[in-house]
Amino acid sequence: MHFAYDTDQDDFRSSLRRFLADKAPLSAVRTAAESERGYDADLWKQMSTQLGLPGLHLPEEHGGSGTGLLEPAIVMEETGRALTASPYAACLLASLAVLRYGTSEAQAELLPGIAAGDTIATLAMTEPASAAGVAGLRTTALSRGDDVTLTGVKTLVEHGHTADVLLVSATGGDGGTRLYVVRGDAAGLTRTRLQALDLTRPVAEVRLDATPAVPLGEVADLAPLVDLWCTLLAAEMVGGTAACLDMAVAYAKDRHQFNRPIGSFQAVKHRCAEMLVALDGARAAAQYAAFAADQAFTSGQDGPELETVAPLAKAEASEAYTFAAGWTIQVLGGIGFTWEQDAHLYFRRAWADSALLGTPAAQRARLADRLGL
Amino acid sequence: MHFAYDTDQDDFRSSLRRFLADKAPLSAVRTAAESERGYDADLWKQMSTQLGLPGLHLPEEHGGSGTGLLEPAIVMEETGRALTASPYAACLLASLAVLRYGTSEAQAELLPGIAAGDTIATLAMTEPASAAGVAGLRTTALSRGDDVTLTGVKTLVEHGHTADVLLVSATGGDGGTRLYVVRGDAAGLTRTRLQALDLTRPVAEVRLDATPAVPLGEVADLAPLVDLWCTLLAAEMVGGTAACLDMAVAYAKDRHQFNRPIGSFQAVKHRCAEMLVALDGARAAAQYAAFAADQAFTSGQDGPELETVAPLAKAEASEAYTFAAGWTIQVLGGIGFTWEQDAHLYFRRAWADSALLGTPAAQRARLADRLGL
Amino acid sequence: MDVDYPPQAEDFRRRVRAFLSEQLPAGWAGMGALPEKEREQFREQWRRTLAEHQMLAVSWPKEYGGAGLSLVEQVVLAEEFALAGAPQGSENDTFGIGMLGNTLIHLGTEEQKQRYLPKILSGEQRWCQGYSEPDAGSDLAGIRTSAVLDGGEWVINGQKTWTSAGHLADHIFVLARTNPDAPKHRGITFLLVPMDQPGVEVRPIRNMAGYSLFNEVFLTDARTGAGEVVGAVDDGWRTAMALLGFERGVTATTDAIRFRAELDRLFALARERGVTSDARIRDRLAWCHSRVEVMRFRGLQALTRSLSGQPPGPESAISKIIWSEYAQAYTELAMEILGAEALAPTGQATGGLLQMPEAGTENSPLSWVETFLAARAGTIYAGSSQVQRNIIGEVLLGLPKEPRLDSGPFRELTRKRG
Amino acid sequence: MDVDYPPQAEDFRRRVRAFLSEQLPAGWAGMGALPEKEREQFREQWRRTLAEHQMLAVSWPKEYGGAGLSLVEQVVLAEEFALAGAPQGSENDTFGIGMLGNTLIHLGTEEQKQRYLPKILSGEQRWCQGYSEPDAGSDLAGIRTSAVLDGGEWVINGQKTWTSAGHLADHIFVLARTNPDAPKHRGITFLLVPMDQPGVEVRPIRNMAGYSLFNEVFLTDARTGAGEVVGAVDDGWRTAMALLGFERGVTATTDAIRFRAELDRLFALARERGVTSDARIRDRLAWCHSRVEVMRFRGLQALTRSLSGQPPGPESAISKIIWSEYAQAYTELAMEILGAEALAPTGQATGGLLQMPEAGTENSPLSWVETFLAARAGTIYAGSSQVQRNIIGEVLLGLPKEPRLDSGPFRELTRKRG
Repeated sequence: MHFAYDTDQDDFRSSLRRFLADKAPLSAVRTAAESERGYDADLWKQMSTQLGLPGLHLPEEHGGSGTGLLEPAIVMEETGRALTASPYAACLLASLAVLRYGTSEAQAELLPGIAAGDTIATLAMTEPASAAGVAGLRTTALSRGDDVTLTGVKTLVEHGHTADVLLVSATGGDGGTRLYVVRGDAAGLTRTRLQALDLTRPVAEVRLDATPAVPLGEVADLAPLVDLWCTLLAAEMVGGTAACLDMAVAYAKDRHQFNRPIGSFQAVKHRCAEMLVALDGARAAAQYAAFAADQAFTSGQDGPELETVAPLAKAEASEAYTFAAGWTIQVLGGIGFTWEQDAHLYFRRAWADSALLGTPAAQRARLADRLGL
Repeated sequence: MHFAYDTDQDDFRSSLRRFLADKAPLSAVRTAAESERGYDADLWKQMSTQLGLPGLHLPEEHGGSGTGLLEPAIVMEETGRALTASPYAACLLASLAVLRYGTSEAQAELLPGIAAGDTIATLAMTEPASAAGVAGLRTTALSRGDDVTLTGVKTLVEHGHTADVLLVSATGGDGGTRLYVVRGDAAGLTRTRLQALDLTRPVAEVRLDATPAVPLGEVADLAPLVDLWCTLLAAEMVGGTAACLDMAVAYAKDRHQFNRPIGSFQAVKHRCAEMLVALDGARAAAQYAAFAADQAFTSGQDGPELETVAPLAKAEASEAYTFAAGWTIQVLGGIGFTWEQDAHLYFRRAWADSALLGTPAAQRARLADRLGL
Repeated sequence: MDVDYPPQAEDFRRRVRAFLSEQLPAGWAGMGALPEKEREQFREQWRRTLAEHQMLAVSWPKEYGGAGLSLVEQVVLAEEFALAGAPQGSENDTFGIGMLGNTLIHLGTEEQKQRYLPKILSGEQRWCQGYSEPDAGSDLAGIRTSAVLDGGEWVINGQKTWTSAGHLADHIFVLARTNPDAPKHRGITFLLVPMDQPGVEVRPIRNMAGYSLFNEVFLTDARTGAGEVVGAVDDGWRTAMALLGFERGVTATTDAIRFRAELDRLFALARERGVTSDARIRDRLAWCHSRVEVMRFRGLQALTRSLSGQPPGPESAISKIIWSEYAQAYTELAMEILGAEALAPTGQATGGLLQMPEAGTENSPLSWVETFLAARAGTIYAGSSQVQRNIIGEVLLGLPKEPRLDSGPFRELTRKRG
Repeated sequence: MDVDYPPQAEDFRRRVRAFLSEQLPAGWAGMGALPEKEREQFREQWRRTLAEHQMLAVSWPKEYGGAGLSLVEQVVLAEEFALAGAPQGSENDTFGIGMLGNTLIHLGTEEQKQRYLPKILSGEQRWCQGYSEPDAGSDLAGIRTSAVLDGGEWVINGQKTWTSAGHLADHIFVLARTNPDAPKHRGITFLLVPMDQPGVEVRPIRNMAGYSLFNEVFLTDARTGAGEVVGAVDDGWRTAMALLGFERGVTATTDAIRFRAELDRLFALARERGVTSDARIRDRLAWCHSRVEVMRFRGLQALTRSLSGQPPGPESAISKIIWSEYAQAYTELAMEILGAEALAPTGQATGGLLQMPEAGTENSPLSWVETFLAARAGTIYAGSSQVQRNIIGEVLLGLPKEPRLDSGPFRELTRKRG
């Protein structure tokens, strides 16, 4: 019984937090996010080579460190807290897809580059007017002999405008859904960065017009990947929620009105307390989801638990984060509503993460299904 | 343009409020409610003969005063505020049914007694496991020549264990739904007062076993009657909400903790403010619903407006009342949770009224239907 | 009860409608339907049209060039303009006509009225408001901007913030501390200050939706005449509060119309996205409808009160809570309906908005996301929800105040910059 | 990470299970399934069985007759008893064993331990708690009950309230003011008082659900020995707070089990009523499941902390908020599911409950309505939600306190009876 991160993991978290505070304060995040690429390539290089983040969970044979998923969950939480503009989450999800669905050839081809931070990989599963990318798939894969081409439109592809490798979901001639590997420089690929709600995470539309592709592996049920994604997003949102609460509390201690710190007024104090209650519950749920995901990942066996815990954690974290981000703006008052203040960056991320893969209501609908209701 | 009660109506309200405060304080309400009958017959006599309440809206030819429905809405609000244990609401609804659906013979037979307060009449529409009594009707009417008998079970019949006249909904041999007049002393009638959530309004189960009955009138759409009922319940709930707020505010001013009145703490003050916001909105909605009902009643023409405003007002008033009643208990703290303190009487009424004819969610579902969503 | 407007108001409504149909361009669909670059030009020209037809300073008495309309007529006008999607003036008119003009009419000297009102009306002077400061938000009386008399002029130093339309203004009314030895509410003076002087610098504030709707105004030895005081010296708090009373005006009665138009858009969005059969969405849409109806009913109550001669009072705090919290709720529902579409919202932008898009704006995901972002400010500006709940609790319910730590001379308050 | 219990805890679990299956009556379905009149008799006999098998004072060291269980073992025991629907003792044991016993073990004199602990364990003494007063609720330190030394005895006068199981008790631990000239927290003494004396009168308080779970205790020249003080004279606040620390105990780790059983009942109710296809109901049921899971996850965190030697701390304020607000939410959902059935609820009653029905209670509308009513008290007793939010804000987040108006000698506070 040890339902907590261990000392090494805590140390890792602390050093990562210091690293991000030092190298990527929010001022730097803004600069990076506003750049054409949408992230700071130098920072990414340090995250990759110095900290080895993208390869943490990858097998040593592919240049990784062979941890489970708890360390990636910590990275998600800390980058979520710092709003780090980096392709970490995109690469993490893509690499999990490669590990899960990829042939050994595909793994050997793709994972070392991802582990080293040299290959920016991303999932392209969402299509216009579909949330999770699993249902209503319209992108088709056409096979001619060994050659496969994809045609369709993907959207909300994280770092899609710069990624070296895109893992694109499509329906093949056999009616089965697979992920396909598409190179960033492939023919017939049009990539456009989109104006996004979340300013600190670039997303793109990717149009494929008879674009050459290679199947990542066999026909795949993508639902477990979505569960992993929800789990990792929950961790990210917990980090963001904590950052909001820190911001609100610091301001409430410092800001005086009526010759008192505003945090001494119950209207503010009790709202901050409610934020902590929400955070605490969301953190427990995200931690358990990470634990369940890690168990499945390290054992190679899907347990039934993640099926319910992943949407649960995503919903809890979404509601905690949107609540905390909204109230942080309220506690900060006028300045909370300005572009220069950072609260809205969190507010945007909170709502974007909540909508991604399905709102809390959509998550609870999935949960109800899975509970047999 | 005068969207307010007029001076006469305000005076009527004031004198009624004084009357009830004087003759029926909550201590008397408890005594009356605990009695076998469930109301104070002497008080009812005064309400009938001295104030003429049950006949207010009835035609003068039947012994009434010929007002519209605004005065009854005032009575509902004030008796709701005082939690008066009386058959007023039952008689009001029954008389509206007689006016709307009854033949002129039935009106002449029933209304003078109701107007005088001599006849306790009540609607018996709800059946076990049905909410509004319109859908899923199982009580049947069997005609043999001119004789009609009813067989079935009704529940939640207000004052059903003592009423002189019950208006029972049933399906006839022609498949149409009618209301039928059943005398309290009819054969085959078994009436049992039920243990109720709401302690201050007695309800009964009424079993009909080949019970003689007389059709009130022709086949009827009972939905407009339900809308009127919702409208009048909304008025009643606004009165109760106001009483809760008064109770909470008075206590918050008087009760000291930490050497301060607890109402000076924002945790209490802001909650009281939210109660007033909820009350104010509910009052406006209930007032408009009463206005729309009055327009339809006095013109004899159903307007489309009441169809949406009635469920809306019921839902708004329910949510205001349950919110205010719950928070009043919280503001009162420990004593708010005791039997001797009156807050729970309101809390029970709030939840009972909210469930009656459909919860706020059910009301909004009706509203959505009627808005063409 | 009777919810029909008085006959003369309906007469007036017909006149307003006739005016609008005559004067608005053919095929008018609202400001939002105009190309963005044409909007300012249209607004200028439209303001002149309004002025020519006595449709501008509708709340002023005729003797000062106003329309001398009753509150009901003002409401009718606001309703018809809202329905037509036509602006009622420029943004500076809110401050010049609605606030300062009415304040001068009630509290100004005859000389001030003669001097300022015609220029406000003609558009020659554009006013903005210098109330809030970085350290004086909810605690407005905590202002630190100082004014001292020097050679027959006030010399003003300090910083104002949240000044709407300040970049378009050439005059500002300023609350300044003129007696720091008095308790905080007692040493404030209400000053009229020209902005075309070196000591006044305006810097835009970009809001979280990316638009600049507010400004900071830096006052560095800014000067104005010794007589440019409305009300008495050191008694500016009274003037300031009177001015805020005019802010309340007719909004409670027109909230419903504006939010109804928004709700129509939301219903259309829900239908387009095919989500009206979802019981949760239906429930929330019906709830939104209910809230907008409550605004309408409360508007009828307010109008009835005003017809019987009662000015709007502290119950406007309830209206503020209702609309500003509703604004967050219905835009959050829009986000729920949009789902993943909100992540990279497309279509027409709003061009910046305080509450809701201009009439005629496309029912686009982007317009909803921007409205959603803008809604966060509603519970903060013009008195935060927390301040409103204090007002409701203390003024309307008579609950006791918090212990005060800010009595005594302002100078001695150990205040701290936030 | 690892959520498996330590092997020795699982060994202990097997022993507890064996004990329960051996000792519980055949076909045991929980207290709620017993006829109401048999329950008290069963509870008495069961308590003796527990005592015989060292399953009673599980948190006490063995040297005092306790079971000397680690917190994990206490949790295992609580889990297994909850799953089996078996009580862990009498209601007075909560106070005698859980609170006072542990307090004496930590702060009592050796003589007090020898004198009281065996009798508490044997059931010879039944304790209750004399903390709250009519004027001292959230402000517990505002107690006015006085104790003065007179002829080698304390003479106590005052009124205590919300005394659970007071009518079953023969001893009470009392907070009394012994020095009114000290500040309010500094002049309080923690006294042990026998109740079988003329100066002690117990009157039941009927709660809003109609059951008497609490009492008032009137102390009129009640007496106890001069040495019956736990901790130092005038330093009883420290003792009182230490005792409340023991109250926290293992509940955070077992909330999930108890609420899971309730949620199973709610799911069954929803299925029976055929409402699980309603998207709103599904959403709320899934939300309830999520909240109970959060309690489970937080329980695992708490257990992990305790295994590493950290005692429960102020984070228990978060647990209190979570379960007490959840208790209102899920019972409100039950009311929604019941609809009109809640108006005249039928079936088995609960017999009175602090939080939830005894295991084995029929899934009846009446049991739900009573649980719903009982849930209102959860946000009030054992520190209201408002008090918990103060603790969370001030202790966990470090936010500044309100201005204090109650410092200085207690005698001089201008207090007013509420």
